[in-house]
Parts: sequence; C-alpha cells; structure tokens
Amino acid sequence: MSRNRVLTGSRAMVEAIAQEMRVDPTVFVMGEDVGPYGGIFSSTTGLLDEFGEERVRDTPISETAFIGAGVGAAMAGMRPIVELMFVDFFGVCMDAIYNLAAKNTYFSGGNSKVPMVLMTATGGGYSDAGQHSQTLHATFAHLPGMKVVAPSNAYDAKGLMTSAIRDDAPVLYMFHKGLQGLAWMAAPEGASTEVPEDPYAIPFGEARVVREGGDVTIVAISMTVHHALAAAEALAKDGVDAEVIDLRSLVPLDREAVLASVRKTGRLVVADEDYRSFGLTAEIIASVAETDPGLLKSAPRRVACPDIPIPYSRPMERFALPDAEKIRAAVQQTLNRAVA
Amino acid sequence: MSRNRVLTGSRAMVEAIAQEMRVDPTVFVMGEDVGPYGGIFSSTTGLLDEFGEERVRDTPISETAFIGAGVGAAMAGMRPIVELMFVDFFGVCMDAIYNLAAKNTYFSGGNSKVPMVLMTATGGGYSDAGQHSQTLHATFAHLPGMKVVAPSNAYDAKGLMTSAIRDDAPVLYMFHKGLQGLAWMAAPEGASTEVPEDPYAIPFGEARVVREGGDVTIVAISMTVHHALAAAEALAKDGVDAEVIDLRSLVPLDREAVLASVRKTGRLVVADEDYRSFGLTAEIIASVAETDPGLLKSAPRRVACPDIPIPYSRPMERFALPDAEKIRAAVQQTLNRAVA
Amino acid sequence: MEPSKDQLLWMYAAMAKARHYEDTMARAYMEGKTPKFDIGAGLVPGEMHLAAGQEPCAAGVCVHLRAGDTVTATHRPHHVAIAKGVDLNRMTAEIYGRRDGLAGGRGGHMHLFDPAVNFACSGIIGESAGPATGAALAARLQGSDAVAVAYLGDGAANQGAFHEALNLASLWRLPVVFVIEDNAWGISVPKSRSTAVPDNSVRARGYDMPGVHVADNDTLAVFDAAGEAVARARRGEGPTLIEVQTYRYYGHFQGDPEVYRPKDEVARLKARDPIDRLRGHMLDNAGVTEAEADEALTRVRAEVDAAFEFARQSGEPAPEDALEHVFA
Amino acid sequence: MEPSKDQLLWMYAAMAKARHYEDTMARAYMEGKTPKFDIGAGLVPGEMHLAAGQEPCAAGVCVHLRAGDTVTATHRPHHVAIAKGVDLNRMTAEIYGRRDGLAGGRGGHMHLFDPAVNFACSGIIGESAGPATGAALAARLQGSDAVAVAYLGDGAANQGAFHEALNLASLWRLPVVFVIEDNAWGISVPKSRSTAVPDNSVRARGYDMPGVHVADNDTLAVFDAAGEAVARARRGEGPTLIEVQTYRYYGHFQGDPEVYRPKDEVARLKARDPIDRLRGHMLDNAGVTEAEADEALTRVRAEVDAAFEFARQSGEPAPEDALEHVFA
Ligand SMILES: Cc1ncc(C[n+]2csc(CCOP(=O)(O)OP(=O)(O)O)c2C)c(N)n1
Ligand SMILES: Cc1ncc(C[n+]2csc(CCOP(=O)(O)OP(=O)(O)O)c2C)c(N)n1
Ligand SMILES: [Mg+2]
Ligand SMILES: [Mg+2]
Repeated sequence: MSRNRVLTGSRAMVEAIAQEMRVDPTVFVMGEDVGPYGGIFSSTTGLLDEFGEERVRDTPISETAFIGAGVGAAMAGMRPIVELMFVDFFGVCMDAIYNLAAKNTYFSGGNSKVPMVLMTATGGGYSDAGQHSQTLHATFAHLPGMKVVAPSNAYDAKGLMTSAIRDDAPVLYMFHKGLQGLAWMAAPEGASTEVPEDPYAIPFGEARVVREGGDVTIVAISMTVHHALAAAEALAKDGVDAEVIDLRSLVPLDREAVLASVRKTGRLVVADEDYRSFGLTAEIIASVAETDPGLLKSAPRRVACPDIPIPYSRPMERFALPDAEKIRAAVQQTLNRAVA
Repeated sequence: MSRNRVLTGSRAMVEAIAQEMRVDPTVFVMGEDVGPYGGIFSSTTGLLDEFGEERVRDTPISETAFIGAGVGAAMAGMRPIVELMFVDFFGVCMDAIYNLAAKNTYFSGGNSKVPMVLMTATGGGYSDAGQHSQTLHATFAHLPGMKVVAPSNAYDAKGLMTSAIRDDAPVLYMFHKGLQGLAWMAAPEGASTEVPEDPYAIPFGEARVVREGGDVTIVAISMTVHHALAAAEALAKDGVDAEVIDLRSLVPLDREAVLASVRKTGRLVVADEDYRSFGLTAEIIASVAETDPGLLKSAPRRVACPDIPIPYSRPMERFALPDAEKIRAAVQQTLNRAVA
Repeated sequence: MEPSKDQLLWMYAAMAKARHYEDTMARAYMEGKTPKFDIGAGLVPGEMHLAAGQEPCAAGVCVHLRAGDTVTATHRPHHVAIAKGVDLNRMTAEIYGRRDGLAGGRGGHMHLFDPAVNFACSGIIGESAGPATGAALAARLQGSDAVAVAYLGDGAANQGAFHEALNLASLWRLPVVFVIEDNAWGISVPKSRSTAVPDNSVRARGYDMPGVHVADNDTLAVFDAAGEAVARARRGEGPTLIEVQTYRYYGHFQGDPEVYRPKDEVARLKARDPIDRLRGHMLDNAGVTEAEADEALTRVRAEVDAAFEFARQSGEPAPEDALEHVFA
Repeated sequence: MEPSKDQLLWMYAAMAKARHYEDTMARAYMEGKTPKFDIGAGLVPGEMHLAAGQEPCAAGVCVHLRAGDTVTATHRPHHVAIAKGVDLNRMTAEIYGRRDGLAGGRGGHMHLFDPAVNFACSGIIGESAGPATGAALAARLQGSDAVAVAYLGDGAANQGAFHEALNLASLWRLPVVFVIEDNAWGISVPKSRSTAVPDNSVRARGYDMPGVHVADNDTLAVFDAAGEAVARARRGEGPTLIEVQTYRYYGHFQGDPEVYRPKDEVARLKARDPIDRLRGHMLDNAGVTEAEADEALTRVRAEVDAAFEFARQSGEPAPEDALEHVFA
C-alpha cells in the first residue's frame, strides 16, 4: 500500500486506536454512541466490527459513572479509551476527571497509575451554540495531574493518540470537530495529511514549527493553527514573514519552543479558540514576559473567543471565533506599535 | 452600638445575608449543613434561628440538584444564596454552574435573569489534602457568564456579599476558610476588621490598593493579600517600598488598577493560591504585557501553587502554597534582574 | 380523567401544530444543506432535533398548565414549547438565528427561553430536572399554587441529575412533575442498552413518589396521568414521575444516518400515529365534527407558516451584538 | 449463611482492630490540638473522620474478599482499610503525613491507596461508585472472578454518581457490590432530611438488582447479605445493593461540636455495641473460648500500637518531594 495515503483526522485517530487494540488486549473503548454509530464525530468508526462489543462499548448517558469506571478499570490493569462526546459536557463529570483520574497517582505516591485516555470533541464554527461549541483548553490545562493534547492535523492525531494510549498517566485528547474531515462538516485543507501506516508515537510537550519566519511569532493550537497558516500566507503578500508554532499539547507545554521563536522575531500573537481571559493566550504571553519582557519588541496580542457564551447565529458566532483575518490584524498591530 | 466593631470574615458575611433577608423576602439560603450546624465554615451561623427552615434549608448531598434548583428558583423570582461546601466539589455540579446559571441570561437574550449567589469555601493551609484545599479561582474566572469575587477581609466580605445578593447576575462568592476567623482555624491578623453595622455594597471590579509603594507592585487576592502585606513589611526593612493591590474580584477584573500601579513601579509580582499555570498570575502578567511590555523594568514573577495536587503533609503543603517569604523572594528577583 | 371537548380540540390543535412545525422545519433545515449534507451551510444554522411523533407528551401534559407554571424541556423542545404557548414567531426567528428571535439569535434551537410563559430548555441531558425543582420551590416559597414540569428523554433517566432532583423534589414535597419521553433511543443506543429496567416509572419508588407508565403513545392516557400529577402537585402533595412510551419519526438529529435502527420501524410507528388516533377519538366519541377538526388544522398550520415567514423576514443580528446580555 | 468459627474470629479481630485503631487515633489526633481545638496544629494533620461503631460494615463484607478483589471506600475509610488488609504501618504513617506513608504523605487520611490489596478511597461523596464498577468491568474483561465493593455513606445515596453507577453495573451485570453504611447522619443532616425513602435498599429495584437491608448493625446479618452478594457477583450474576443500619460513635469529624444530635444518642448506641455482641455470639454459640477471643484482642491491639509507633518514628518528607509522582 502507498505510504503516501492521505487520511482525515478521524481516520487517523481511529487507526491509532485500532493498532494499539490489536497488540494490547488491555485497550478498550467506551462512550456514548461509540458502537454501531462509530462516534458522533467518527472517532471510533469501524472499531466495533473489528473488536466486538466487549471491547467497544456503548454506554448509558452517565458520564460520571463511565469515566469513573474508566479510572477503576485503568487502576485494575486496563487501558481504557473513554469518550466524552462534547467537551462542553465536562460539567456533569468533572469530578471523575480532575479529582479522581488526575489525582489518584499522586494520592498513591506513584504506586497506582491511571492509564486512561479521555477523548473529547471541541470547537465551534457550525452554530451549535453555547453548550456544544466550546474549546475549554485552559479548563483542563489549569488543573494538575492530566496531560492535555490537541492535534491540528491527521498526522499528529495518530501519533498523539498512540502516545496517549501508551502513557501511564491520564491523557485528555481534545480533537476539534472541524478537523475530523467529516463528510458533513467543512474542514480546512491542511487537516487531512499523509499518515504513515505503521504505528508511531509523537512525544507530548514538543511544539512544531509549522512555518518558519523571522518577523513575528504566531502561537496556535488545534483549529487556530490553520487560521494562523492562512494569516501567514496573507501576511507574506504584505511582505511580513510570520513563524507559526503548533503547540500540539497544553500539558506539558513547550514554552521553550515559543521562547526560541520570540527570541528571533521579537513579536508575538497567540491564537486560541478558547475563551480569552485566564486561558492559553495569557499563559503563553506570561511565559514570555516572565522570562524577559525585553524579548518583546512590541505588545503581544491575543486572538481568542471573547468572554461570552458562544453565540448561535452565524454573524455573531463568526464575530466571536478566531479566524485568519483576526490573526492577520493582530500581527499588523504587533508590527505597528513599537515599545515606548 | 459601636461603629468600630471588629468582626470576623464569617460574621461579616452572615451579617450581609441577614440584612438582605430582612428586607427582601425573595432571599433564601440552601446548602449542606447550613441549618442547625450554621455552615461548616460558619457562613450561615444563626440564620436558621432568625429566618426558619423554609428560608434556611439543609439539602441532601446533591449539588447538581440543589444548584440547579437555585437557578430555577432564581429564574422564578427568588434570590437564592446557595452554598457549595468546598469549591473542590465543583466537579460534581459544574454543569449547573457554568452551563446553566452562567449562560441562561445570554441564551435568553437578557430576558431571563439568574440572581443567584453561589458561595463556596476555598483554600488550604491546614492539611486537608488534594480534594479539600484548592482555590480554583481561574477555573471559574475563565468561563463566561458569572461574576467571581474573593474577599480578603471582613469589611469586604460584607460589602461584596451585599453586592452579590443584589446583583441580577449569578455571582460566585469564594471565601477563604483561613480568613473566616473560625475558633478552630488560625487566621491572619488583618482578616478580621472593623465592619459598619449598616448595610453597604462594594462594587465589583474595583481593586483596592492596600499598601502604597513605589518600588514594586504585588498583586494579590484573598489569602495572598495577607502574605503580600507581610512580605511588604519585611521588604520595607530591606528598604524596598512595595505597593500591594487586592483585586477583590476576578470577574470583572480591575486591570486598570494593576496597570496604574505598574506604570509607577515598573515591577510586578502576582501572588495567588491557585495553581500556577493557566491561572490568575498569567492573566495579570499578560494583561500588563499586552498593554505595553515596556512598562516592565524587569521580569515579572508569579507566586502560586505549583502544578501539583495540594499535598497533605505539612512540609510538602507549605512548600506548595504561597507565603510571605516566597513573595519577598520573588520581589527581590524583580529588583535584581534588570531587563536585558 | 376525561378530557372535555375543548380540551380535546386544544390537544389536537397543539399536536397538529407541532407536527406541522416539525415537518416544515425538516424541509427548511435542509434548504442549502443538500445534496451532500453540510451542517454549516443553509438557511437554518446548527443542529436540529425534531420531535414529530412525540406530540402526546407535550399536549397531554401542557393542557393542564397555566402561563404561570414552569416548563423545562430538552434538546428536542419544539413540541413542548408550542404546547406551552411560547411565542411562535420569535421562537422560529430564534431558530433561524435572527434578530427578532427570542434571544436575538444568541441561543438557538436548544436554548429557547420565553419568560412570558415560563418556558426554558437546554442542550445538556438531564439539565431540565434541577431548574424545574427550583421553580417548584419558588412557587412554594412565594405561596403560589404554580407547578413545574421537567421533561427528560429516556436516556436522561440514567443521568445523576435526574436522580438527585427526584430525591430533592420528593423530600421537600415540591409541586413538580417529571415527564420522561421514552422514544426508545438515546441517539443510536436503544433503551435496553442504556437502562437497567424496561420501565423508568418503577424508579419512582426509590423516591417515595407515584410512578406512572403510559403505554403506546396514547394521548388520552398522558392526559389522564398528567392531570392527576398536576392536580396532586397543585394540592401540595408532591411530585410525580411519568414515563410515556412515545416515538420519534425523524432521526436523532437531521442528517442522522440512522444506521442503527430497523428500516421499517418508522413505518410501523406511523401506522399508529397519535394525532390520527386522537382525531378518530374526537370524532367518534366526543362529538367533534370533521369541520371543527379541520378548522383547527387550518388555523394552526397558518400560524406555523406565518411563523416561518416571520423568521425569514427577520434580519440577521449585528455581529458585535454578540457581546450583549452576558450579564443581566 | 453461617460464618465458620475462623470467620467469626477473623471478623472479631478485624473489628476489634478497627475499634482500637479509631480510639487510638482519636487521642493521637488531639495531641497538640487542645485545649482550644486548632485543626492546623498537633501531630496528626488535617481532618479526621473516625468510624468507631461502623465495624460490622467493614468486617462483615471484607471477610468474603480476597486480595485481588477491589474495595473503594469513603472519607471514613480506616475500618474498611483494616478489614481489607491495607498495610497498617504505612497507612498510619500516611495519616501522620510521614515519609514512610503509603503515598509518602501526599494523600493522607482520605486518600489511602494500597494496590497490593486493591484498596482505594476518596474524599468526595459518591466517588467510590464509578471506580468499583470499573474494577469489576476490568475483572470481566480480564476473565478473572475478582469482584469489587464500593462503600458509600447514607448521604452519598443521594449523589448522582451513585445512581449512574448502579444503573451501569446492573446493565452490564458486573461483579460489584454497593454497600451503604447508613449511620443516620450526613454530617449534621439526619437521613430523614436528606433521603426521600427510609431505606435505600428499595432503590435497588430501580436498577433491577437485589437490594438488601440489614438492620441494627448486626455483624452476622452483614456477613450473610454480603456473602450472598459476593458469591452472586463471583458467579457473574451481577451487582447487589446492601444498606447496613450502623452507628458512628464519634462526631462527623474530630472537633465536630455535634450540636445537632441528641445528647444521649451515642450512649444508647454503645449499649448495643456490635463488637460486644459478636463476642457474646462467638462464645455462646460458636465454641470460641474467652482465651481465643482475648488472644485475638491482644494481638490486634499490639499491631495497632506498633503501627502508631511506626508512624511516629517515620521522618517528615522533604518539602520538595511534593513535586514527585504527579504523573505515573
Ligand atoms: C450530559 C450530556 N451527555 C450527552 C449529550 C449528547 N446527547 C444529546 S441528545 C442525546 C441522547 C438523549 O437521549 P434521550 O434522553 O433519550 O432523548 P432523545 O434524544 O431520545 O429525545 C445525547 C447522548 C448531552 N447533550 N449531554
Ligand atoms: C460531593 C461532596 N459533597 C459534599 C462533601 C462534604 N461532606 C463530606 S462527608 C459528608 C457527609 C457524608 O455523609 P454520608 O455519606 O452519610 O457519610 P458519613 O460521613 O455519614 O460516613 C459531606 C456532606 C463531599 N466531601 N463531597
Ligand atoms: Mg430517547
Ligand atoms: Mg452517614
């Protein structure tokens, strides 16, 4: 078979799961509609057929019970992959995530481990309104004990999923719906990529420079990587050479990669689909400033969802969510305004 | 009666509740152990005796139900004050808080309001370990639709509670256990203050300069205000004149007050008992940097809980939590390290 | 409890209106989204959960309610909103994401709020239970005889929120009725694979409250059970749990591939359509004439058509209006 | 089911050990915290929930378990940990916050983990239910006949987590037993003010599983009910819910002013102490001699005393060790 296959994000993550399930009998999947339906956002398509009902389990709408059960199973030697259908639903089951999965290893002094993957769909852009469009990166990254990853493309989707399954720590795997390459939802061009057939693992905490440039650093993650790249293309036409960094994981966070880039460019824009305040954008800017505010030749800029519930109607949702144009404008601001 | 009465934090907040209950029949209180017990951290002492069981209601251990019921009651014309015993328990009921209380006003286009106060105890320092010692300021401040306040002393405790009850938006009122002035838990000296008897309201979003100084700005909230003041005293002996700002609320956040101070001092330390990453400390530093990184004469510093579950044993917990000495050391760093 | 002729006609109209609404919406929703379904395209934004087939749950309950009573509905809310008397024009404009919508387009199809008739709904499974309980508590504290009704799907009966609210409501003897619309599915998962008991009404015993099972999507039986439950609540005797066996004709959401359900299921269900059955009953047993029934039909269809027209005529909201109404 | 003489002696020893543990802890905890109670002072850090009086729930269940079976306990965990065979020295050192503790002092009294015997506990009400269900699922997937037991307080039976786990466990027929320790209180709130039914075992019907009520803190009845439930689980026949009427002699936590409970309640309860009753039964009906019983008593007391000595001798952890073990 061709090594140059192009896969969608969803097919890439499913392939990682299937490959690990083939070699590791402790891996199993559970969640709402992960069986015959194959996951509302196609995160489990075909798994039931290959692995059967015992290892691919539809659950009741009982997130607290089945995520808690994931923790119990993980502590008893299994490697569960549990799906929380939309990240927005964390509110009904956060205790099982942040107080149980994320802390039991610490509470046991390292004697118990919780090798569970919690995969969950994030993001807006298709008018699913305020309870089904959130990204919530910082909500999880703020709380200790879980690793948090958010791939921007199919290649990373597979490699990060493989790492997540093999990790002995709980991993929150946040996949953006708009990057899944679903037949019924538009996706940016770069979301589907060539994906090697053999299993491979991408280490957590290593950001990737997706575009090199010397004038400004754009830090992005998940969907905003694509907006950032589009912005960089537009900026290139204006003679601005932007460097784009895809963080790939929030915990661990590759601050070094950001610093290395800002040392070069002196200018910083951070783009994140999550809410603006107390989020990733602040964390990145603060990480640079606390290293040395003198690295910044101009005021850094955030491009993020304002602090409002995500609105339903298209004009308002478009207003709220980041896009290439907003990033481009933010970059222009960093170029125009020199430090006093 | 004396206008110079000194009250504890707990007596001050109870007084605000009682005064509002006397004049507004729609105000009522519910939560676990708020009745005969008077609140585990004395947030409702005496209310049952004065107002009776209908208006001061012990609940089952069913946070999702009774906070959800608070929302329903608020939308039906009441002003419930609901207690979540420890903020750490948010995981079992966050949906009712962030997806329901915080969003219904927006979802209704402003036609429905949710005038509910959710009061909750925060903070560590007495070895209650990882599920009972958290502060979680940013967990709430990151999510839109609720106001978030955290008083550092009795005067503010009363005034902010009065405002919270009268506000038509949901307000999360975070009181630090160690500031309640409980007979059985040590509190810093400045936590109990003079409190006027008459009702008064403190507007949200107005930080207070608790100590003026020209050399460095220390931004703090809740318990860290006291650590910051102690640090400032120690620093004064070293000839360093620190300005201390008590934010008082996280949402709305008084960025202007921080900026005004940093414009004067050029140096910044942010102290918060919450986890370090993706938290208040980053938000404050980022807010300054995005205004103008040139305001900072040296690298700003965060003093916060490292990204670990809060440990149980005393030496480890002391290691994790902010204190005056850590703030002092951070200030010294901002003084020694000039921008390159 | 026997419905009066007026009540029968009211239910018939409410059900026919809801049905026409959903059928119209099904078409409107697909405008611009075909031939290849694209959820982000077309006239009507977002997800769409239709309730055609489930009308007895709405009309049979809401016929007993007043404007001052509260209803909290689910992600599948239109039939209930219609029966509760939500402003149809503004509701439709909201679903179209327009300026004249109930929330100016901020909430959308899963977030319809009409305080004039105390209606709200939500996209989170089980989230209706707590607020209805709270509205009932408010009624008690205010000394009114208002009641509250929480709607839930059969899948929602396995959520923690359901359990907690039932216990609280019974403990405090609050005037609230919990109505489970058992349409046999939670998206693709059949009830037998999500719920350990075939009939959720038995769960009522765990809360010391009456539990009533209504079989076969029977509007008159819903009327009866709900009438009793609402009256009991108004008398201050506490909550009731009702589970109604109902059907959904459309997929879980529009665009649902429905790979999971038997091909002939819907056809079998439609053969026992509850609106047809109610009409038959009215004509045969209650002295309603064909003309009266047809008149109702014509009237409600016109109202629905006018509402869609209203929505289409309403302008788009200004983008920056997104920033308004975060706080009351 | 009749316990053998060995089982009786085992239970007696486990109960006496737990009792001596709690009584010793009660004194140790107050060292340095008096005369005016200061939770931040003294030798033993943190909150302290003691289970004296509740020993039948621990011993009567765990006597049926093996090391490979999982137990998840509550914020009041000592008696269960002891009956499950948790390393007593390291457990005590953990509660003292010392280096040799089970978690080197990171977890403490509400977070005792001993993977050697598959024991865990938690400070969040209801949090035990999901993980036990998951351990049972793991056993099924691994083809073992291990079972899991989740302990919950009576107050916890009103948490959503309880409901969801019971449904899931029954739906999947998992080998798990849910044990409610009904000590009549949830901190200051009596069961009658938190739970809509007097007996939670009736809730089992809502999940199509057996529900058993054990009255009067009776160790033999717990033995019987748990034996049946564990055997049923091991046979692959699914979960059981057991509610045990039990007592707590101490306050909710140490330092509890106990303003809420009748002054004579504890004295009344102590008159029917379950350890005394079990001893009487062993001597009268099971051929156990005074000497055998006393020998057990002496042995377990010595073990407890040694554990406290071990804890006191263990050093404080290094402050910066707080940074270790966040991730496996
Ligand atoms: C807490 C939560 N979990 C999952 C979902 C996703 N979801 C939306 S509808 C649905 C099925 C609901 O089934 P049921 O309650 O029977 O209602 P129905 O759709 O059949 O009307 C699910 C799982 C959600 N919205 N909220
Ligand atoms: C989710 C949650 N809510 C509240 C608490 C506070 N709390 C700790 S123990 C307790 C009472 C528990 O009662 P019960 O379940 O009967 O156990 P008991 O203490 O009687 O053993 C409460 C409310 C908690 N730890 N977790
Ligand atoms: Mg359903
Ligand atoms: Mg109890």
